[in-house]
Amino acid sequence: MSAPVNIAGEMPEGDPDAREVVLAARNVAKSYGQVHALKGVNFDIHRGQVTTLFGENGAGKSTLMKILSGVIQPTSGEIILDGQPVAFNNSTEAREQGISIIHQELSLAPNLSVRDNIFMGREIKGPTGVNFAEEERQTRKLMAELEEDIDPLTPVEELRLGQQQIVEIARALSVDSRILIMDEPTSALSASEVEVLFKVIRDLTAKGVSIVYISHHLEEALTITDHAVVLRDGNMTAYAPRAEIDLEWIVRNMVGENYDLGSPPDTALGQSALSIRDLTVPDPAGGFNLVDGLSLDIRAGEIVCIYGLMGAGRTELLETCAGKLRASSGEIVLEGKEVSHLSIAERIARGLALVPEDRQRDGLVQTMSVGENLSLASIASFTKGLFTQRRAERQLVDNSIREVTVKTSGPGAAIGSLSGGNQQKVVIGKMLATKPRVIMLDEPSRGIDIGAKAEVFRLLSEEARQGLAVIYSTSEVSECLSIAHRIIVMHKGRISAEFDSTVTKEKIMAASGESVAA
Amino acid sequence: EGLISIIVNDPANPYWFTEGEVAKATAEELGYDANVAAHKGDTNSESTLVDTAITNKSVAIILDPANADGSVGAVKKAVDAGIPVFLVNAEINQEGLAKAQLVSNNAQGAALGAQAWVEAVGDSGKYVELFGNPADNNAQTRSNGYETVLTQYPDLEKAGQEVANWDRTQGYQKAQSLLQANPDVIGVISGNDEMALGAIAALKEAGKLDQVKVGGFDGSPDAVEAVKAGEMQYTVLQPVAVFAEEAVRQADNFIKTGETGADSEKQLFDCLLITKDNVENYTAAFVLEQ
Amino acid sequence: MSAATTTAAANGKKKADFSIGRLLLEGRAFFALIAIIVVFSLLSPNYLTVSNLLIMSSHVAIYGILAIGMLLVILNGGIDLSVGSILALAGVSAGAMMQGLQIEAMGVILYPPVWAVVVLTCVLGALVGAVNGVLISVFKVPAFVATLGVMYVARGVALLMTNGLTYNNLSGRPELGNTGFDWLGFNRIAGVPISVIVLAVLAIIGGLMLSRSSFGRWLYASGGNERAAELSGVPTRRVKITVYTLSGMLSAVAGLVLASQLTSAGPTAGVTYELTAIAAVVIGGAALTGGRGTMRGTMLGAFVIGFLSDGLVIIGVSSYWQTVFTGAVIVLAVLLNSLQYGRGGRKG
Amino acid sequence: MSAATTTAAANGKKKADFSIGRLLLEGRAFFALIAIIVVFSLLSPNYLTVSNLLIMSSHVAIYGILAIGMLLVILNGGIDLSVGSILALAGVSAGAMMQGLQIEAMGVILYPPVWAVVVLTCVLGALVGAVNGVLISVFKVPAFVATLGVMYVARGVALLMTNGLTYNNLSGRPELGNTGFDWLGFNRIAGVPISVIVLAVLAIIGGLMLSRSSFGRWLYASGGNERAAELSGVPTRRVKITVYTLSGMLSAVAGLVLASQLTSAGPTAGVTYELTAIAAVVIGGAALTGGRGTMRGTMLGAFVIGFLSDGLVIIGVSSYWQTVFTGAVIVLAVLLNSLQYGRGGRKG
Ligand SMILES: Nc1ncnc2c1ncn2[C@@H]1O[C@H](COP(=O)(O)OP(=O)(O)OP(=O)(O)O)[C@@H](O)[C@H]1O
Ligand SMILES: Nc1ncnc2c1ncn2[C@@H]1O[C@H](COP(=O)(O)OP(=O)(O)OP(=O)(O)O)[C@@H](O)[C@H]1O
Ligand SMILES: [Mg+2]
Ligand SMILES: [Mg+2]
Repeated sequence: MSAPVNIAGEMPEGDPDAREVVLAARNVAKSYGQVHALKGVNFDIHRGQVTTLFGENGAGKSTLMKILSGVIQPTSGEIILDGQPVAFNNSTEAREQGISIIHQELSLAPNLSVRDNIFMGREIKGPTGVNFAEEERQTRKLMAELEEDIDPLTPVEELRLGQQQIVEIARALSVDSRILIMDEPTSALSASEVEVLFKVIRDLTAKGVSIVYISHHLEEALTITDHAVVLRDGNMTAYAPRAEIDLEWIVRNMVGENYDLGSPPDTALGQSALSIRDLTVPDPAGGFNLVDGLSLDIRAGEIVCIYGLMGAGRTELLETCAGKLRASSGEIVLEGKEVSHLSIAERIARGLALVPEDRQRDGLVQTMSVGENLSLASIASFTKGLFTQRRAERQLVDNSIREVTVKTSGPGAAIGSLSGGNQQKVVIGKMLATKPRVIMLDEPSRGIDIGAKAEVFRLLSEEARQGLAVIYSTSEVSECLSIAHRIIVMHKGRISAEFDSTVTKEKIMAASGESVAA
Repeated sequence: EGLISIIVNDPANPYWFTEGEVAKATAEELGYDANVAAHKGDTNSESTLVDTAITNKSVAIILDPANADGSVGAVKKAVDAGIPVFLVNAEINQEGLAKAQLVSNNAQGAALGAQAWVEAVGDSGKYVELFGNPADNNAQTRSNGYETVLTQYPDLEKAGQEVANWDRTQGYQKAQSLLQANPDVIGVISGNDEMALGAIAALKEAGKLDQVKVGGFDGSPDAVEAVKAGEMQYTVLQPVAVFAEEAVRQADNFIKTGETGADSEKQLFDCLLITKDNVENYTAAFVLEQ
Repeated sequence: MSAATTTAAANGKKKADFSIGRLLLEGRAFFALIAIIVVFSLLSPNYLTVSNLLIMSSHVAIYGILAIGMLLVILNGGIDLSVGSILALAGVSAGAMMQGLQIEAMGVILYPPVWAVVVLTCVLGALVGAVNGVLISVFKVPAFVATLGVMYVARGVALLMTNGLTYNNLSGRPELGNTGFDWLGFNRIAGVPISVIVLAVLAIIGGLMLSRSSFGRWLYASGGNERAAELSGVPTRRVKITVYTLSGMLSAVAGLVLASQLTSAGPTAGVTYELTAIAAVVIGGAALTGGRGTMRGTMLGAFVIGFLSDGLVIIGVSSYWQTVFTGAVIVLAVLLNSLQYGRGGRKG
Repeated sequence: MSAATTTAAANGKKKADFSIGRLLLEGRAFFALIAIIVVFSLLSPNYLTVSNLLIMSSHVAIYGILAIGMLLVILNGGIDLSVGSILALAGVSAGAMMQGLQIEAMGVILYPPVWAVVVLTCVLGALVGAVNGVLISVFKVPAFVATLGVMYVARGVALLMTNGLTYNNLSGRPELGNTGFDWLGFNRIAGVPISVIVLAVLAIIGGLMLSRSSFGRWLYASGGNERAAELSGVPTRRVKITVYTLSGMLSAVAGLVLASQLTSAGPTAGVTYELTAIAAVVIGGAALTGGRGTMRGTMLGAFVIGFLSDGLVIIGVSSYWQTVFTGAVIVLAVLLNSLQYGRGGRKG
């Protein structure tokens, strides 16, 4: 993995040009104990332009951004604002200098309303305490700007993930900042929402605001960027202005080799593995059905991709199959046997496994080691009588680590020490260790870098070759056109179209009810 | 005839249980309604209970005060509301508020007990003392009473004293620790029966009940059983049944005549010694036929 | 994107605008209180009288004041087990000051005036609370443990200060100019006991602070998601120390009120009051996980507990049954609340 | 992907392989215990004797048994305030059975043999615990509140059962064939009190269950992240009900041990023991947020508390200072533990 460093453009060095460069990092390093997240990075933010930061998981992108926005302090190196060295002790100080950030992880208080979240920490004061009316008015204005129909008084916990991300963006916009850092702002947004965001970004840059943009959606990022910087392993490995970069350039610099999400494995499809018939899942709040009379058949060895917009009901469909949610009607038949009445554990035992959407919340037990997480779903297989068998467990864990190629110092390592992609592989490995017949993956590529993504897909297509039926959902069209034999498009709880692997992106997007603007 | 509110400490102790029951029975016999409530040693709940007694328009309050100093306010409140208060079992440090304070003579009882204890244990050796709840005056009074008698025997050495808060479990554990610290003790003198029974359990466990003699205070049924069985040397009976009844009768007198019928506010009731010799006379809880 | 189905501000929890409709919807505690009043009024003619309601309210005052502090702490996602001990410590400290402060070096005895005693006692409570806050926010000791430790230490210190005894004479002496302490516990303004007025004033200030001030929003934010609040520039550590300090100070106020009601101060006062205060807050609909709860709910909770236990005494139920009923009411009230927050609830 | 920098198995917390090195590293509680033993041995020649160590251990047994159940509950991310009350309820129930079960309808009095009394009492404790579990897992009442309510109710029922009084005679009668109850509290096997043996056996079973059985794995997983555990096929609801049931059952065992030590059973036994048990678990390094903690740590924690308080008695420290020291040790021990888990700790 040590490809030659490719420097297409000029690396920022020496004194930044204060007219061009608003904020610059010089030789910034950051260590967490033994972990060197950043190893002396130079980074320039250009006035009124969009600088995009690329890099695989754990490359140090978020760390660099947190340093620039004062959330954490660098171990060494300096930050230069308008040609003057500055030091921020906390994010408030940075904000006072006009630097604001949208964090990668949602940082909202779920119990508070949209208005309160946007203005918490910097209240607008009135004569009798906080001026709620003014705050509400400004919130409404922001929501209108972002073309989102959200009432300012709605508690954030009642919003879906994408809307929460919008709130996060709105909060950053509400500070009239000169420098706006966006760390994966679109990971939960639909294509149309991304379009709106990009429009806002263009407006901002026109007004002279500088933007830093981070995303694992490379193509999307390319449409907006003015400068691209690639981080790798805590070092800056490449820099180029927009004119000189393309997808291939980014990927080459990020992972050192070209990547390919693969193509459908040419296996002979077997018997029907999972068959869903007329499945209906009502919304607990009432009104409509999250899954609405949906039927679907998957055969052994087949890979099916489910594409859809946020809220199309993919998560509900998969969680119902796994047993987490209850269907109001319909059948779920696994290899000829009805499983709707079984518990999650029983379904896993029968060979139906789910890799959940949110790995932090639903996938990993943070207090347990890598090995314990990997073996969690298959405890029964190494339990004899009353006790678990150490050796059998060790073997299972070692096999899993090898099979899904988790990069870790050993099974005893803390789960939090792994990078996002490797954490995702642990979740997948955990479910594969149960020796499933059908595996369902809900957005397996969310938040992981392109290299890890390719590895996950390679793994899935290998498993399919062994006869495993695979269903995965995704919100990125490019991921549909990779290993899937069949592409299902969901819209409002129903299947709105079904394609084979030769379909075009445009057709898929049209079927999902998405406006094909890009 | 009206309601008499009876407020006792904690009916989970047979002593106070009897106090409440006897008072209630007497009041009902005299034609009153009666409520028994418990403050469990907390002056705030005591004050709350007095308030409810006022709300309920009680004609008299029989109160076992929670704290010699802390209960003054509660009594004052009742008196200000025009309700006569009769204190039983424990005193408050102010006279002229309650119509009567009927208490057992703790000092006399302690002296009685200490004498019996010396008789049983002998006049030389090491002993330990279990002390009641220090917030309760009676704990100190009894301890002082023991001290007065036992210091007359120069060869008796007090090797340790522990607070066990009138409680059997604490008495057990503290006694075990005291025995560890002083393996050669020959006697345990206790501020009440519950702690003494705890000490007896500890001695039984250590197999030392033969060497170490235990004396109690209160005259509770459990202790009397232990005296009968020869496990406890003696217990000092507080005539709680007597003064609880007397308090209600004086209240009745006062309601009807404006006089309690007693000479003074403070009335001391002498304690009686229960040993193996007279244990057969113990006919009901806290009642010793003379 | 028409899927934006916003169920509106169903639990608009920080609205100051008072509305009967919302009260009915929101407050199971409100129904519980009504039910309690109705039942006991039927069972005893003495229950529903102005004088009894005032007396009961003055009993509620103690728990209520503690519950205000507890609410702040619980909104922050913490818990404060030390309130009962601080109450006792404050009481005996006030008692000691009323008896005169002996200054060894100068050989004089100072008799501070009552207002000074009150202020010093509140400062003491705030200091002990601040110790809690520092242990929790700076040394990262879990709130349960830190306040448990302080609970023991404060109780022990209170006992040591008085050697287990109770201060009786708190009325001061006219010639020393320090009279007036019992005013707090005994007097009435327009027929309403001072303690009830103190409770009302503190609850209103607290309620306004929660709903109108930036501090209130910081508190809800850091209770809901501490990291997010911190990243948004909320001084979470300061908020945390402040809530424990306020809780300590309010415990001291409760201790002063109690001492003046009883005209005495003992070191064993307030044992297990922390549980009562927590119960009041939780019955009032606050979540122990933080970020959710209102002052109004907490006050209702305190009144539910107070009116229930006094009612049981008034109708003459045995103290054992009182224990059983208290437990059952706590579980029932919270059961209803849990149903309200629904399945999505976080673990508690 | 070479950035996968793993900080190694720093907190290899569930390894059963005993190693002094790890013990030293891991267990601040261990140091605390050593320090306590050394200090008191210097202060009193009677402290470090076999007989005193055994006696102190038999005191620890009560808290220790409660702490085992509490550890399970805390690992699950919950808390159980009802253990002290269940202990009392179990004690008086056993006492009642030893006095004879009156079956009204048939007009007979049954004298169950001691083993039956023990079994029935454990079943009773388990049932009360199961009520906790159902309230918490099915009705989603927060653990703190559910067990607080059950704490009051169980205490009230225990008081009602005996009318407040204590059962004194638990030795049974030879002619009825129900003797042997005091064996539990009085006898010794190879010089070791039965209660200590019971504690050791339960701790070993519990430790094995935690480290070696699938149930243990489920427990750690559902305490660490309940949602993830559920989706991995862990029967989280069953786990939850089971831990509260076990905690109830262990409280009943503690009640039996206490009753047989005292040869009497009273309804006021065990007040505030829940706090001691929680303190033991937390001193032993468990996190109140769930998922972290070991049986060994908990036992060390129980011994720290027990050996400290007995030591203070042996050297004759006043009971007030005992209170102060207990609080200080709780905070100190946990402060060290907090430093161990470091700044990243979640709110507690
Ligand atoms: N608080 C922390 N303590 C220890 N290590 C950390 C901490 N924060 C980040 N790291 C490590 O620093 C490295 C860089 O992390 P960073 O979050 O900056 O990556 P990233 O490029 O943003 O990745 P991603 O694309 O997954 O968001 C990683 O190896 C990570 O494990
Ligand atoms: N038919 C519908 N009408 C209105 N709103 C709907 C409808 N179906 C779903 N929703 C909304 O969308 C949410 C479902 O989102 P869900 O996460 O299941 O979708 P998804 O396709 O998995 O999207 P994601 O990409 O976020 O995983 C529900 O909470 C609901 O509010
Ligand atoms: Mg990142
Ligand atoms: Mg989804």
